[in-house]
Order: sequence, then structure tokens, then C-alpha cells
Amino acid sequence: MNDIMRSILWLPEQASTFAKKVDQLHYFIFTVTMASSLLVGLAAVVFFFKYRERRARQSTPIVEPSVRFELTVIAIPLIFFLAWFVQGFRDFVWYTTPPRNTMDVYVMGKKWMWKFAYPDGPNAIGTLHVPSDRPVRLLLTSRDVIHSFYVPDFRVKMDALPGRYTELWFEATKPGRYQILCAEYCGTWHSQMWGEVVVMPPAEFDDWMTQQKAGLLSDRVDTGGDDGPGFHGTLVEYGKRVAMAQGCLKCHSLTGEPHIGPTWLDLYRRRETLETGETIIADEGYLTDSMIDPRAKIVKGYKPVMPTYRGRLTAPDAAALVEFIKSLRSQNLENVPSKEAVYEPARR
Amino acid sequence: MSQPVASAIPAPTAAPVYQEINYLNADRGVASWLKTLDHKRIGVMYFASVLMTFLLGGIFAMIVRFELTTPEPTFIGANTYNRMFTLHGMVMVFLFMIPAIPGVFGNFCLPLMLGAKDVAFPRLNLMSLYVYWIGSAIVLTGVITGGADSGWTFYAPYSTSTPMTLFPVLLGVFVLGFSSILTGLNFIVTVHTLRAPGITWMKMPLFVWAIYATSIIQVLATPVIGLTTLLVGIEKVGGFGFFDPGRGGDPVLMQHLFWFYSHPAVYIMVLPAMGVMSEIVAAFARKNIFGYKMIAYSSLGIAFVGFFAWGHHMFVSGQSSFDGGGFAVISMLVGVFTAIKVFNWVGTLYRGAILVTAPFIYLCGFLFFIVFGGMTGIALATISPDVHWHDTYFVVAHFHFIMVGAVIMAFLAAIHYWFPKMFGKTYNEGWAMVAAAFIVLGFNATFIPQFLAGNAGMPRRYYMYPERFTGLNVASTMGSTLLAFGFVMILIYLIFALLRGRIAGENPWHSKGYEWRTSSPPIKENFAETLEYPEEPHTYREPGEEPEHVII
Amino acid sequence: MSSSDASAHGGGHGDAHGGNPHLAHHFDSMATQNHASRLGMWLFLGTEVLLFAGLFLGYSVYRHFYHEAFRAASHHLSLTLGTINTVVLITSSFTVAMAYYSVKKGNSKAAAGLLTFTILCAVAFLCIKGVEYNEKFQEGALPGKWFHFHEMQGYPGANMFYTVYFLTTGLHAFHVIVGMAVLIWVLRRTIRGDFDKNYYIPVELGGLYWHLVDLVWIFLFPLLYLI
Amino acid sequence: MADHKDKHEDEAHEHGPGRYVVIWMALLVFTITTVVTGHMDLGAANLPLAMVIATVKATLVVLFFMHLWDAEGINRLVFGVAIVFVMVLLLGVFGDLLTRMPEALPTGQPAHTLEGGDMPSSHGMPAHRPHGE
Repeated sequence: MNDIMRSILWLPEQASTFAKKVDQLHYFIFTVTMASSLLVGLAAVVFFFKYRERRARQSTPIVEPSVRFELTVIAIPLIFFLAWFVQGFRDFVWYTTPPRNTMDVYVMGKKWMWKFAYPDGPNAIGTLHVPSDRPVRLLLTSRDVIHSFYVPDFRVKMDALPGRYTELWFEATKPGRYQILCAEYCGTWHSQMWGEVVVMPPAEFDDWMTQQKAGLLSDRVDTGGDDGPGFHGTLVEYGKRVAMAQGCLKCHSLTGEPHIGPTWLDLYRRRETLETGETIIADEGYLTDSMIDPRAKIVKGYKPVMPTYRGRLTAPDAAALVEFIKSLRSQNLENVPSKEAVYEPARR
Repeated sequence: MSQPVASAIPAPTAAPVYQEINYLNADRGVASWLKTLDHKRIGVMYFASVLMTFLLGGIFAMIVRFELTTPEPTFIGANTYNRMFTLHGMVMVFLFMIPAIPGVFGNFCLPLMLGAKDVAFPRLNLMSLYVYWIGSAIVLTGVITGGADSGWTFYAPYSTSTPMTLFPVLLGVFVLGFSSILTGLNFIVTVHTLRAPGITWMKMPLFVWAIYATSIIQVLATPVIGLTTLLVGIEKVGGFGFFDPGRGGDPVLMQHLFWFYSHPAVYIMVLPAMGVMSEIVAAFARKNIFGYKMIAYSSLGIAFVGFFAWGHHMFVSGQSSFDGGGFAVISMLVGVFTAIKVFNWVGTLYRGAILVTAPFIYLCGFLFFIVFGGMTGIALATISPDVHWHDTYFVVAHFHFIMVGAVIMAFLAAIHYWFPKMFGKTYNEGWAMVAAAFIVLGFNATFIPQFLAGNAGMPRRYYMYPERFTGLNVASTMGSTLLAFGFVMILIYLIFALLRGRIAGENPWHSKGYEWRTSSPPIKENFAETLEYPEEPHTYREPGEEPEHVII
Repeated sequence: MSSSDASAHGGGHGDAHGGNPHLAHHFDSMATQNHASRLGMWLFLGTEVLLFAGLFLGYSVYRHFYHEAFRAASHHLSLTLGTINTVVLITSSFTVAMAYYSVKKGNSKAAAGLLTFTILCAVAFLCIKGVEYNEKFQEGALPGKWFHFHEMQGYPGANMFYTVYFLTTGLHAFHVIVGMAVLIWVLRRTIRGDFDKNYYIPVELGGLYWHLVDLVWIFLFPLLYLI
Repeated sequence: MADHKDKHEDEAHEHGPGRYVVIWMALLVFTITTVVTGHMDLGAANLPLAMVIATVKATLVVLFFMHLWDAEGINRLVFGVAIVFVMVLLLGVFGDLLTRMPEALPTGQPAHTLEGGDMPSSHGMPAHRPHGE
């Protein structure tokens, strides 16, 4: 029964305890909706044929509802709606109060990627490793605008507000890889702000965690902590490795001397004049767009030879590249704090 | 199509007469139109402008639909796509849905239905039209100079930090708010002071009740969206920090202020549609409305309780679960009012004399869509499923079922029902039925796949989506072409009817609505002499014949 | 916009129905037309109340978050100027009510004098407000981005008080200017002698708008200056 | 035309200008009291007292200066409904603020003191565990 209903409604897998709970209510609402609209439709069709106009300008009786009829017409929908509300609200309170022994993970939504930080473990961009059959609590925040952490297979979603924390918890039941999507509109690449939850059996997860903590920077599966000082491996280093791996440095110099493509030294927020004559500021949006679609905005004086990197660069790679480009500043700019306004809550 | 059904209408005893000197040609010249104080002319001018904005909104919609045929970028860039769905939302909501039925049919039919010569403040009425034109012009300059890319909800941290200048679009929405306030204010005063003697509150047509309830919302909710656009504009230009989390502001407060207007605004859109449908179900079932008081009071109920339910848009936005519960209960109450209306409409068909015409097909479509749309709305208001559905295509399908399914069906039904009264000519019934079929089919094909995409987890406003949603999106795009084709068909045969349609005569549908008791097109002063209103509207019985009174 | 509609539906256009030139063609009696004008004005006042409701909501939300900052900041506002402004507005509200009363009694000259006094009060209010704003600009007690008021540095959310202060008093000042324009327009017509014992609606509606502006200040004054 | 009584318009409850003067005086007195009480440090009672006085002053202005006292029933209804919706807006939003998760409330640090650093370093979570203990 559960699988039939799930396939009719195109619902994704039920990979968390909350998914099973909420789907039952979903089926109940769906069946009652279908039944009532069929009833109403049937009544309309029966009246439609039974009371067609037989004579021209046919006069019709005055039909008035009695008070009893009116009350039943009010009572039936009200009872169903309130029943759904009670069950719905009970599930919602269950969903918004995490149990006590959850494993906490910090989630930072940043323009078009998700970053995860285990309080005592490694950091990660885009992939979240969680054990199955153990409650996990995510403390969501955002670096710039409102994002929304959404895992369809767990039926969970919560907005990530800039400058403060919101929480979301789930207990994965089936090991596997489940897609994370951003559900609150957040700009150009809102539709590419994907991530992945890797659910591992508890034993396997514990081995992975210990191995991650002990592991050196080089063999870390998901290196690239954050550009804050004091983390093992920063985004900038990760970006540099990606640039070397993808061959960007064959055309873009880091030291300022001219090359096939524009130099990356002091590129960030530099005012560029394009072939079309219009001037733009090379900000994150421009840099990311140019990686995906380089021919769109060619800087004046450079040949359009750069290949597109769509499909070859994941969102985290692109973000790391942008961070790396931002870090390339010649000495004279050093004193100007070019770090954009960071909304991060201080401890209260 | 079988033989045209128009013949079902009895051969009129006298040949239909076209009122030669009517409000259209009473005085000539563009100046007479631009400076008119006649509510009927203002209604016709609203009609023309509203069709244009609907066309513009429809173009944006088709661009969005064609872009979504493939998971990869199809023919426009990410930023252009974001602008397209934002402008589709803005143009459709603020320039078409809110002013459409109150502006066109409220202006045209309200005084006729009250037996009045004009609305209470004719000059304010004309001012409302000008303010609507100015607001639309400002929004259109915004569209040309780059438009907005923050979604029609322009949520705070994104709308105030995006480099895209939102200013013209926000200013346009601010100005359009005034047009809405003026129309609402005008209609409330007209209903209170200009009812013909004999038309008591309980003998007013139900369309007037719906417009009255809508006007209450228009007057009391619109100032808050005016303030929100003002605050977002100041925040964007001046950096005041009212909504900026970095400076102590609270973006969730912006959502509260926005949805305090925008939820009642969806009732501004749907209540007039319900009013039109109450008229049409009575006229084409040739029967008195079943449960007049119930429908009238539930219109007022929706208007009042609609103000308390805005929080169900913010269940997963960081709002507390306690408050979420409160808003969910109240949303259920609003749902009950709509359910009452649907039962009473279907009840009106009982023991009626149903006449199959294009408006009646739209009525059937309307009934199905408002039941389906309304129930999914209630499902969304039960909080725990909303966690999965929020900001996915399930929500998009829900509100399109209500906005396109209910409101635009009613708008089309109203056009066909009052077309003979407004222009004195009838449209071709055969073509109208074909177009109606296209619209109903195309609508289902467009939005039912979106329900399934929403269930499968496809978020809203996605330019590129995971491959697994491709099939549903292609189906939805095909459906939307059907729907667009239906709209074009209607435009064609209505223009044809306007130019060379048959003369309709004073009352082609033989409806007992008050607005049909004058010539068509009506004379400038609406009624030649003051009429008597002995019985409720839509009591279909020959004079002197005692009707059978049935209580169930 | 708001000022013109207060007068638009006041003035009738003399034609049919003989007798009273101010009776519009679609109304049956002056009583109904006056009733319609008043109801229209009260509906418009409802929209103004809800417009300021949004700002009062902002005030109370940010006061709830940063009450120390709000209490400390209110001590930095000059109470004397605030009280003078309140007295000025209440007196102007009184004089505009008296102006309406004297027009109703047919004494247009007294009404013109009282209206001029009200307009002068409005100008005085704006000047005092200007002085206060000037003081703030020097101190640096400015909203959001430009907040560099050294005395209030320690309090979290102090800039929010000045954001709310400038938004509420700014919108209120704008409504004072609009109200002044309406009263000047009504004064011009009183001097021209348009009003008499049985036609005084524009004065009443202008007065209603001015009373609303005073009403908003009655709530704004304690919230910003006292607590 | 409408069922509106004509007599209401003419006799218009004659009252001298005295009423306005009395109301004016009352408003001034209330202003002085609110300024004085505002200064005294009554602690928690300060806000409600100031609000009560402001509401009394407002009702005086509305009833007598704006003639709602002898106005049509519908005008009173319109003003009453506007006030009800203002209360609903305040209740709805404060229903959320008072019961929201503590970490989801703004901290109000002025922008420039929010120290940089993207992610909370591993020194642990916010001060206390919500719902936890």
C-alpha cells in the first residue's frame, strides 16, 4: 500500500523516520481530497444532466437550505480540516524538537554551496557524512542571503538565515546518497546549489570519522576547510590545487605579467572593459559565470579561446577557485580590508 | 461541434434591439474617454489595459516554461531566467490579478447592480485608473531597464543586497497600491450610500457582496505592502539596516510584513471570481441561489479571517512552531468558508434548468479547480506536509490552480457573460465552447505535472534542475502551449464578435440579474427611469405564477 | 495623492437637482453625499492607521530585541523639544476643530484665522523637528550605515533605535507636510468664501486628516521620548 | 435614496465651543502627566502606563475632535476594524518572536564588531543547548 501510494504521488524514497511519519498523513489527506472532489464532481454531473433546461424560459422552484443542512455543510469540512491540523501539528512539534542525544553538525549556506563543519571533526564542502539510525541535528546559518536546506528523501527543510542559527534534525534509516537542494531563492546559481548527504552504517561512519580526524591534509577526502585562519587546509589552497589540476594556469598568470588570458593578480573587483565596450566589476558572479560560459563577457583585447568548464567544475571547485582568485592581491592593496561584511553571530 | 447550442435560447419574441445612443458613443473623441467620469467607460478602459498586462505576463510565463524543457540551460542565461519568473510574478499579480475583476467588472456592473447612476466618487474612480496606468508604466520601465531578479516576494537580504536595481519595480508596486486603495474605497462607499430604494443588504446580488468583501481587504491590507516596498527601497538605497541582519535587523520581520498584505491579497484575487461564479451559476441554472445568506456571509468571513492567516507562508522560515500552529488553525477556518461556497454552488444546480453555454463550461472548470486547488491549500496548511512541500512546485501548482483555475476561469466566464451587456453583441457560441475546452484541458496538462514535480521534490525558481524531473517539466510545457493557444482563440473570436457580432438585445440570457434590466450597451445614466426591485435577484418564475418552495 | 482626494470628493459639481449647487448628479440628497464623503475619508484614515501600524510593529519588535539600547537612546533625545512639539500639535488640533465649528456656524472669517494659526503650528512643528534632526546629524546618531554615535557604542542594536526613529518621525513629518498642503488649500477656499452654514465638508475632511496626524504623534511621542 | 436618516444631519446635537476647549485642556493635562511619569523610574510599569495615557488621549481626539462620538455607525465600525487589524498584526508577529528558538533571534551586534571567521571553530556550540537539557 505504501509503495503504491508513493509511486502514484511521485514521492521520493522514505529515507528518514520523519518521512515515514509525514507520508501517512499525506496519504490520508490525499485520499480524503480525492474522495470529496469526486463526490462534488459526481453531484455536479448528475445535476448537470438531470436538470437540463427542457422548456424555454423554464421557471424553477425556490430551494432554500434549512439551518440543519447548513450546519452539516459547515461541520463536515471543519471536522476533517481540524483532524488534519491536530495530526499535522503533532508531527510538526515532533519535527522541530530534536531529541537530546543528537550528533550536531554546523551547516553554512553560502552563495551557491553548502559547507559542513563537525564540531570536533573535519570540514566539508557539498557532502555531509552522517551515520544511519542515529539522530543528527543540523545548525543552519547563512553567510549572505536566506538559503533553505532541503533533502527531499528525508522530507526535511529549514531556512538558513544570515546572522543566526536555525535547527533541523533527522534520523536517516537507509544508508545511501541523497541529494541536498536549496529551496529559498538566493541568486544566479540558486538552481545549482546542490549537495549530497552520504548516509553510512554507524560502524563505517565511526571509522570514517576517526580516519578523517587523524588524516593529514593531503589524503583528506573533502579537504578545503574555510578561509578563516587556523583551519587545516584553507579554501584558498584547495582553490590553488583545483586551478593547477584544471590547467587554468596555462593561460592565466598569477604574477601580473600578460598571458593568453587576463592575469588573476588583483583581478577580484577590478573594473574590466569588455569587448562590447561596457565596463563591469569582476565580482564572484562574473568570475563564476565566466568559468561556465567564458564567451559571454570577453575582456577587451583577449581572444575567445577559453573552453567552457560546465560539467568539469563542481560548484565547490568553482567557489574554491573564486576564493583563490580573491586571495591574489599585490602588496599595495594588502592594507585595505577587502573582506566583505561577514554576518556571523557572536556568542551571546 | 454539434449544431450551435445557441438555438437552445428561445427565439426572442421581439427582434433584439441595439441601444443606438449608449455610453460608448454618447460623446466622441479620445479626450471624452480620457476625461470620462462614467464608471462604464472606466471599466472598459480597465478591460483594455488589463488584457495587455495579461498578455505581457503570459509571454514571461511562456519563456519560463520553454526554458524549463531541458534540465540544462536551454536558450536564456541564469540571470535572464531569474528576471523572467520574477517579472512573470510581479506583472501577473500586481498588474493583472488584483485590478482585473474589481477594475473591469466591479466598475462596470456594481452601479448597474445597485440601481445607481455612478460610483460614489467618479473623479476618484478616474484617478484610480490613472494611478494604475502610471504604476504599470513605472513597472514596465523597470522591465525594460533590466527588471528585478528577486522573485515577486522580494525577500529582504537578497532584494536589498542584489546589485540589480529593484527601484522602478518597487516604486511601481507602491503606486499600484494606491490605485487598489482608491477602487476599494470607492466601492465600499457606493454600496453603503447609493443602493436604489428597495435593494436592502439582503437583496443585493452576490457579486456585489464579493466586491464589497474584496474592497475591505483592498483598503485595509494595501497600506502594509506600500510600507514594505518603501522600507525595502530605503534599505536598498540608504542601508538603514531595518531588515539587514548584519546591522541588527530581522529578515523574518520583512516576511511577516510582506505576507500580512500578500495573503489577504490572494483573497482580493479570488473573492471577485467567486462573486462572478455566484452570478453565473444562478443565471445558467435559472434558479435562485441556494443559501444566499451563507455565501454572502462567507465572503465577509473570508475577508476578515483572511487577515489572520498569513503565517502559513512561513512555517519553515525560522518562525516558531507555536506561531505556526496558530496560523495553521486559522487557515483551516478560511478553508471552511470556501468549502461552504462550493457546496452552495453545487446546491444551486439542484432542480435548476441548466443552459449549456461557454460561461457554464468555465463554471464547471472553476468548480473542479477551486475544489482541487482549495484542498491542496488546506493540505499545505497542515504544517508537517508543508515542510516537504514549501517552496517546491507543489506550491506553484496550488496557487496556479486557484489563480489560473479559479480566477482566470471566472474572468473569462465574466467576459462571456457580460460581453452582450457591455458591447451589445454576442460571440459565437460554438467557437467559445471549443476555446473553453482547450483552456480547461491545457490548464490540467500544465499544472497537474507540477503537483507531481513538487511531490518529487523539485524546488521553485530553478533554472537548471536534476535530470529526474525532466519528463514532468516537458509535459507541463506542452500543456502550457495548449493553454496559450486557448487564450489566443478567445481573443480572436471576441474581437470578431466586437466588430461583426450579432446584436444581443437587452437580455440574451434571460437572466434575472439586476444589471440586465437596462439596455445593452447601457445608456450613459444607466437607467432611463428608477426601477422597482420587488424580489431578490435570480428568482426565475413568470409573473403571477406561485413557485414551489422547497426546504432541504 | 492623499491630500487631493480629501478635496476631490468634497466638491460637488453644480448641475441638475437645482437648489444646492454642490449636490453631485448621482446623489439624491446633500445628507447622503456628506455621509459618503465622511465614510470615504474614514476609510482613508483606516489605511493611514495601518500604514503607521507597520512602523509601530517595527518599533515594538526592535524594542523587544534591544530594550536597553532603546531605553538608553531615549534619554539622549531632547525631551523639551519633544514636549513642545506635542503641545504644538495638540493646540493645532484644537484650533482646526474650532475652525470647523466656526465654519459650521457660518463665521468664515474666524475659521480662516484659526486655519492660519493651525498652519503656523505645523510650520513650528517642522522647524523644531528640523532642529532635532540637525542635532542628530552632528552627533552621528544616524541609522544603519552611518551610525557612529560614540555615547551609544556599547549597546547592541543602538543603530536600530535611530533607524526606527528616523523612519517613524520622517514618515510622520511627510504626513505633516501633506496635511499642511491640505489645510492651505482649505484656507484658500475659506477666504474665497466657498463655505457656509450648509456646505463645509472640505473643512471637516481637512480637519479629520490633521487630527489623524496629531493622533499618530500622540503615540509616537511617549514611545520615542519617554520610555 | 439610501436608508439614511435626514434628521440626523440638521439638528446635529447643538453644542457650544466649550466642549472643544475642555477636550483641549484635558489633552494638555494628560501630556504633562505622561511627561512627568515618564521621567520617574517606575521600572516595568513605565511602558504600560505611557501606553494607557496615550490611548486615552487618542480616544479623546478621535471621539470629540474627529466627531466619532456623533458620527454614523459605519464610520465607527471602519475605525474599529482598522484598530483590530493593527492588534492582529502585533499579536501575530509577537506570537512568533516570544516563542522562537533563542538562536534564531537577532543578536544585534553592530556590523563592524561581528568578528570575521566563517564557521564557528570547533570550540563548541552556542552557549546552551536548546531543548536539549
